Amino acid sequence: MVYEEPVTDYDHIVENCTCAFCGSNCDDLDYLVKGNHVVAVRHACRLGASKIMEDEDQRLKVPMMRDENGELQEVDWDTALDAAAELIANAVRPLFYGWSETSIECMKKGLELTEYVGAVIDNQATICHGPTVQAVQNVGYPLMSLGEVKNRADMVVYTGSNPMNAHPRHLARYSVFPRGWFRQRGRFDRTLVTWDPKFSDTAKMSDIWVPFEENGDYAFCNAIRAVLKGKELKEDVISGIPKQDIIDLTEAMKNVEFGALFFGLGLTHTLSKQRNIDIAIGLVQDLNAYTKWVLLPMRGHFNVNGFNIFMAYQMGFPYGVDFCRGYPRYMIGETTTVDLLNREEPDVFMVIAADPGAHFPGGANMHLANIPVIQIDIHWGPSTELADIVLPGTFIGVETAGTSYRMDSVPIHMKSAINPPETCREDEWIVNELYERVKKIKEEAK
Amino acid sequence: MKTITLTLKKFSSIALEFEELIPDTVYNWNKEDFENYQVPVGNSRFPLTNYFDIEVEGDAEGPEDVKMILEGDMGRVKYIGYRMTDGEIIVNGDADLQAGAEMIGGSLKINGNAESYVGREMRGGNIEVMGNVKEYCGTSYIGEWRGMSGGVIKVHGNAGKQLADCMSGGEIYIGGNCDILAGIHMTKGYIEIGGDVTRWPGGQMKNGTIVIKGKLSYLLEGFDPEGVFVDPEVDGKQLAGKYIKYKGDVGVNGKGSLWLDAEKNRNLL
Amino acid sequence: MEYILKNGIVYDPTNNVNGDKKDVMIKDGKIVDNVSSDAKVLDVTDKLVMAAGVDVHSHIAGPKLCLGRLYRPEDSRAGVVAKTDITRAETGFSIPSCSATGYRYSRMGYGTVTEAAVPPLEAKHTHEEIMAIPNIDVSPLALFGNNWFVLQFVKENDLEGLAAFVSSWLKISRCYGMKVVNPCGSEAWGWGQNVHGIDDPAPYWGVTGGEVVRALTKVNEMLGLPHSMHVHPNDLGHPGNYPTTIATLDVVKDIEKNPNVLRDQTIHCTHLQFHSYGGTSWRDAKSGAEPVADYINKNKHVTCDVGQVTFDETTTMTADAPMEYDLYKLTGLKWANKDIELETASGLIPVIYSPKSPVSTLQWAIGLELFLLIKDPWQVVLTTDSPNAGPFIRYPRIISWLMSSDRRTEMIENKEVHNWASKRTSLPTLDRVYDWNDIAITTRSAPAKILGLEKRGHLGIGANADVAVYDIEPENFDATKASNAAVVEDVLTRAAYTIKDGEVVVKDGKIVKIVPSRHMWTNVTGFEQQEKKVLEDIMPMFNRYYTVKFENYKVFDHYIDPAIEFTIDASK
Amino acid sequence: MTYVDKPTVSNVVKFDDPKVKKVKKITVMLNTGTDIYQGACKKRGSTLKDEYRKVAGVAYMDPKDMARLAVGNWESVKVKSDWGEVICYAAHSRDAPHEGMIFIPKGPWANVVVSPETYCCNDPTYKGIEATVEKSDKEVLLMADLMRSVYRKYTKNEKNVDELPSLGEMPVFTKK
Repeated sequence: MVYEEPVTDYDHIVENCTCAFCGSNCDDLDYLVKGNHVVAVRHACRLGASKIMEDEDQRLKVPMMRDENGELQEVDWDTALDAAAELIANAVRPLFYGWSETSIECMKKGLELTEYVGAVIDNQATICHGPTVQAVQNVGYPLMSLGEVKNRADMVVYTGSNPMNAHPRHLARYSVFPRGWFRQRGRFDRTLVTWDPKFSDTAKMSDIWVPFEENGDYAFCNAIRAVLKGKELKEDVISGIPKQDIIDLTEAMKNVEFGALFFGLGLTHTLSKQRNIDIAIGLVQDLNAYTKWVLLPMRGHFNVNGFNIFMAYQMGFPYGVDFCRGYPRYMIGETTTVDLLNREEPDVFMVIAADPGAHFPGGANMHLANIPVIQIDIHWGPSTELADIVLPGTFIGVETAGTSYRMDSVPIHMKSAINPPETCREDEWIVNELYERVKKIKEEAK
Repeated sequence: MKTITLTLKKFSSIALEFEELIPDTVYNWNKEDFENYQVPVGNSRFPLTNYFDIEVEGDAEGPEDVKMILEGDMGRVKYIGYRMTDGEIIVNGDADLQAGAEMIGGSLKINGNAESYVGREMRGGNIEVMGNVKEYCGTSYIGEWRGMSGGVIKVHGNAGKQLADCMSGGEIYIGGNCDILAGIHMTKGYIEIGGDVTRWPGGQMKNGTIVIKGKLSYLLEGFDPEGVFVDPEVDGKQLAGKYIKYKGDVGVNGKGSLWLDAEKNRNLL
Repeated sequence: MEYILKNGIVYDPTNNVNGDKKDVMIKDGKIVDNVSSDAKVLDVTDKLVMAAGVDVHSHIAGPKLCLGRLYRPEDSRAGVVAKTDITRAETGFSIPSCSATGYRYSRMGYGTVTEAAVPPLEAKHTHEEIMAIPNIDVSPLALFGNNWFVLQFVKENDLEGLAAFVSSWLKISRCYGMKVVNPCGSEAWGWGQNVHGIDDPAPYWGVTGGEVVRALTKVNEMLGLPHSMHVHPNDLGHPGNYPTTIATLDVVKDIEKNPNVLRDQTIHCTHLQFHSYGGTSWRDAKSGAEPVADYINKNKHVTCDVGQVTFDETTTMTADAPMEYDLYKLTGLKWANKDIELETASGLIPVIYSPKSPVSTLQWAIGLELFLLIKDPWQVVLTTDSPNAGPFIRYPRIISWLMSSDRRTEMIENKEVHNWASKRTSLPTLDRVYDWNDIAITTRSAPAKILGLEKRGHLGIGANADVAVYDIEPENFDATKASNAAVVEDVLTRAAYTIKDGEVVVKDGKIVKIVPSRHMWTNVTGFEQQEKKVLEDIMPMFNRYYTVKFENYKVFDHYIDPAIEFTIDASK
Repeated sequence: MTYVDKPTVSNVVKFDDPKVKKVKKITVMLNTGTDIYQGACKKRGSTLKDEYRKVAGVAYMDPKDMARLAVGNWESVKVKSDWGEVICYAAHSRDAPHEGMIFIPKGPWANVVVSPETYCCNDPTYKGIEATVEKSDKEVLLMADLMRSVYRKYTKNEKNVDELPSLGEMPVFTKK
């Protein structure tokens, strides 16, 4: 990598912008703007900066539709919207997936459309922290806002999560390094622990690394809970961890003033999925009998939690909600996206602010090759290669303002700093336009 | 006695929802009623006759006099026997999600495999599956801590993951093998597994009974041995042979009992 | 649009109308004394007519409601209703979805509801939910009792600074008034601890709950906020807590009320039922309603709402987070918790109030005792602290209990409830019944006055045209009969008409129109200099210890559309 | 604007270690997930480019496993599971040692070999998948070519998709 000179050639700075990358939603970014382009970003991590300073080559700028040869052709907005509305209006099992990288304001329109046509609406939680939500529903959810950790925590545990790669500023801004009211020496006042089979970049900088074996999460937490209840462990090594280490760790966790457990997809994606979280929550609940402990899932997209919150207050269920019978239905494995695709049920798939082409297993994506796919996004990505209609949206938090919810559910209004490309349309406008056009088709059919 | 036979003639990859076609609602339907009936499919309803040949024979005073026979691959027919209180349903083929969910009484027999959620939140009646069941058989609804509370589920084949989550009553018999976390969060009831079990039966169980007649690969730390018993009587059932009894899950102060066949699990003796 | 409601039996206690047969006239969203011949006539002959209901304390919008919905899909499932051409789908029983909340209040004839706990950091969330709730206006109260800045001001005894802080934080969070929950206790919960009584200081800060309540009440009167201090005292739900309750009310007794406000009280004690327990543990717990009611009967600076237990499976949620953990240890049901940096904590847990349970029955009976022992109905308001003691849809059932001592006796004698109702409380000896006028006071007029809402809770000329008509003829109906209790409940659950700002939103118990809910907030003026100075003073602390930028902390205008601004001149 | 040609990886594979027994194929446990290179490239929107295949079409391996297969950094390997097979680059893992385990960052390449089975938990099986790795002489496909080759959505009738000309590193569409 080469050294790059600081950018000095800019017109003005827009301060306190919110990063549209991960669930940390850092709201202290300064954008350096020149001629309606963000030419540099201050305070952002590598991930945030790279997203905000997007690749213009692959920006979706015009509506497109596949022709009879399967090649994408530029069309005007009316043509594309009408075609998409026609597909949606005539679908029997439409599925609207995505939403985690757009604003709550857009989701509102999306939900109205979903309810109107009787579709399934789902977001990225379905392939990331869905199991977390299920565990929360089973056993509870002792969480906090991130400032609680910053101001009070003297022990921070990361498990199944590698924030140095996925949430690079998390440790610096919220959990480990910052000086808090009761932790004035910052990093020196805290013990950082990583439980992870891998010697991840986060494990490398931790005070304690607990390398439990792959798929050993459930039994490991079960053993700690048993020790908390005063039980003598039978085995010498549990999930790859020596008995004494488990006893010492349990003792250490009991004796902190304020502990925080952050967990990621390492827990949700291994063998016992939601049950890993289930038992980790139980563990944190148990620890509260001795001292203060809280936990939080490390949410990925900047508004993935926002969608779950939005759906919960609008319709009582967090994700994977099926309106096909006129009322909302939430049934894990039945009304959720990957299961529906595996079963080859959907007959129209709309993806907005998400990239299943990049993130769904091939076995699930295979069905997208059989049905019409409508894509609303800002960049040409793997999903574009499967899309029949492409509708270019705008960039929330850079070009369009909107509301998002941080991983700890703190709502943040993301402002806009520059104007969107003239040929693009805001996500909210696109979805509303689809809604109006679908309504017109349906009303006329009556 | 009324016999209703629905024979599949067209398979729909979008699932049909059958919760309206249970003995409680159809006992007084004649053939014409079925032919006029529109079955929910996705966000629409289509004539049942698009998918089925229908035969109706005999009369019924109530659901108890009804026998429904579903012929063919019901792999995309959900909610068979949902909330039924009486009568009989026989599936000659595979069944889709939620077969016998929230069932109150009567009997459901599946002469094939069944998808997930067989007998979810079942309160009474009998379910028999001749083949395998997938995940969450006899489970609770997500978030609900009161699961299956009554009735009997008998599976001749294997069961998938997380059998009988939050079970709070009733009996489940699995003839074959069972995957991880059978009886998780269980508070009451009886589970008997004839074959082998992979990992962690009874995780966070508070009470209830799990009997494993095959080999268990991985037992949780939360279970304390209480001795070996010969031909024990467990929940009023006489078991034959030597069994190791465990109590757990201590992590949740559980008082559940886990019985393992001693011969098959000699390593634990 | 003009309306004339013809020949109804009108109860309007504020204007001393007590069951008179008269017409109510509406024009441009207001009650008027004259309408043109174009007015649409709604024949409500002999039917019960009141102002639309006003709820002084409920939990309907915001982060902890949402957490409840998120983690209780089994509750959401319990109230599923399909969409119609007018209404959207509904879900939820104890924690209904936003649209269900609006429809259900509206169907009961309510028009104004107070959301009782808003953490300023997440106020945008509360306002987003209010935007999603139709048909009722919402007055949100911001949480101040465990705020670090407040603790700091109280510690330094800087009332001027505290007043400026409150005034600017109401603007920032766009809230209507102040709420205090378990003062200093929720801060102690930051370390997994609690405080006990009003003289037990918060760890580190060294400030007590009593000092916080006193300081904030003084500030409330200094600024002349429309509503008074709204307090959830320490020790909620603990047997033997009633002395703490009385001490909390007494600690502000000498504070003089601001002369410019409509209300009479300086302190409103919420869900008093949870704070009126005698005994020392759940083994020997008994009612403490008598001493508490006695104090209120002697002291006009106090009002209260009850938090009546309704015997349902519900969800408790409160900023009193340590109490929720105690409850978790008792029941073992799934426990959620949400601590908010520098501001507050909160906890949630599902609860089953069963008439077979001694504790639930004791709580039920204490609530009714308070209703019946507090003599002046203007001092006691009907709430369930929804959803904590029960969902708000049970208000009509509570009214049926209040109106019929026969029904209450029947419940006790038929053993519908546990015998603790008779053994541990004085309920069986209380034969007082509420009449329709009392009901109108406790569900409309009193809460409106307590909140300082001049144009609500009554049908005087110039009042908002928020009206409820119920399909019952008060003159031909004996609500005291036990067998009529079910009728009262049924009729009050589905209003014949609910009129909101002059528009019919409910007819025959069905939603016929959707109108957006308005966000009610208080804008204190005349304090700008002090506010500016305070903001400058606290900004270093804000920037260092919050995790959001101040610029992104406040609630922007577009989150409160449409709004009703209550402008207060603090210099007066 | 682009930031990296390819991720920086160390280069300490000891091919001549006498203790390492050479084999043609090894069985491994495959994990997927995010890493910072993949995340930055994906969200910048540079998925058509060479950079994306270098950050997402790569199997991070233990150096001993690489030595056993005699495969060096940025050489091709074939990863095969019950669900499919895909050609990836091999690269030395920063988190090594973890013999018998490989990591492919989430993306279209990993998708080919992970399991769509959710076990009724809505979340597919992205981690802990049994796979084999062997050296390959095929080139790792660019994203668009990979999508075309795997899903064949618009090339259903083509006999040999892999012989079609590459779709390249820039969007392909007809302008109005």
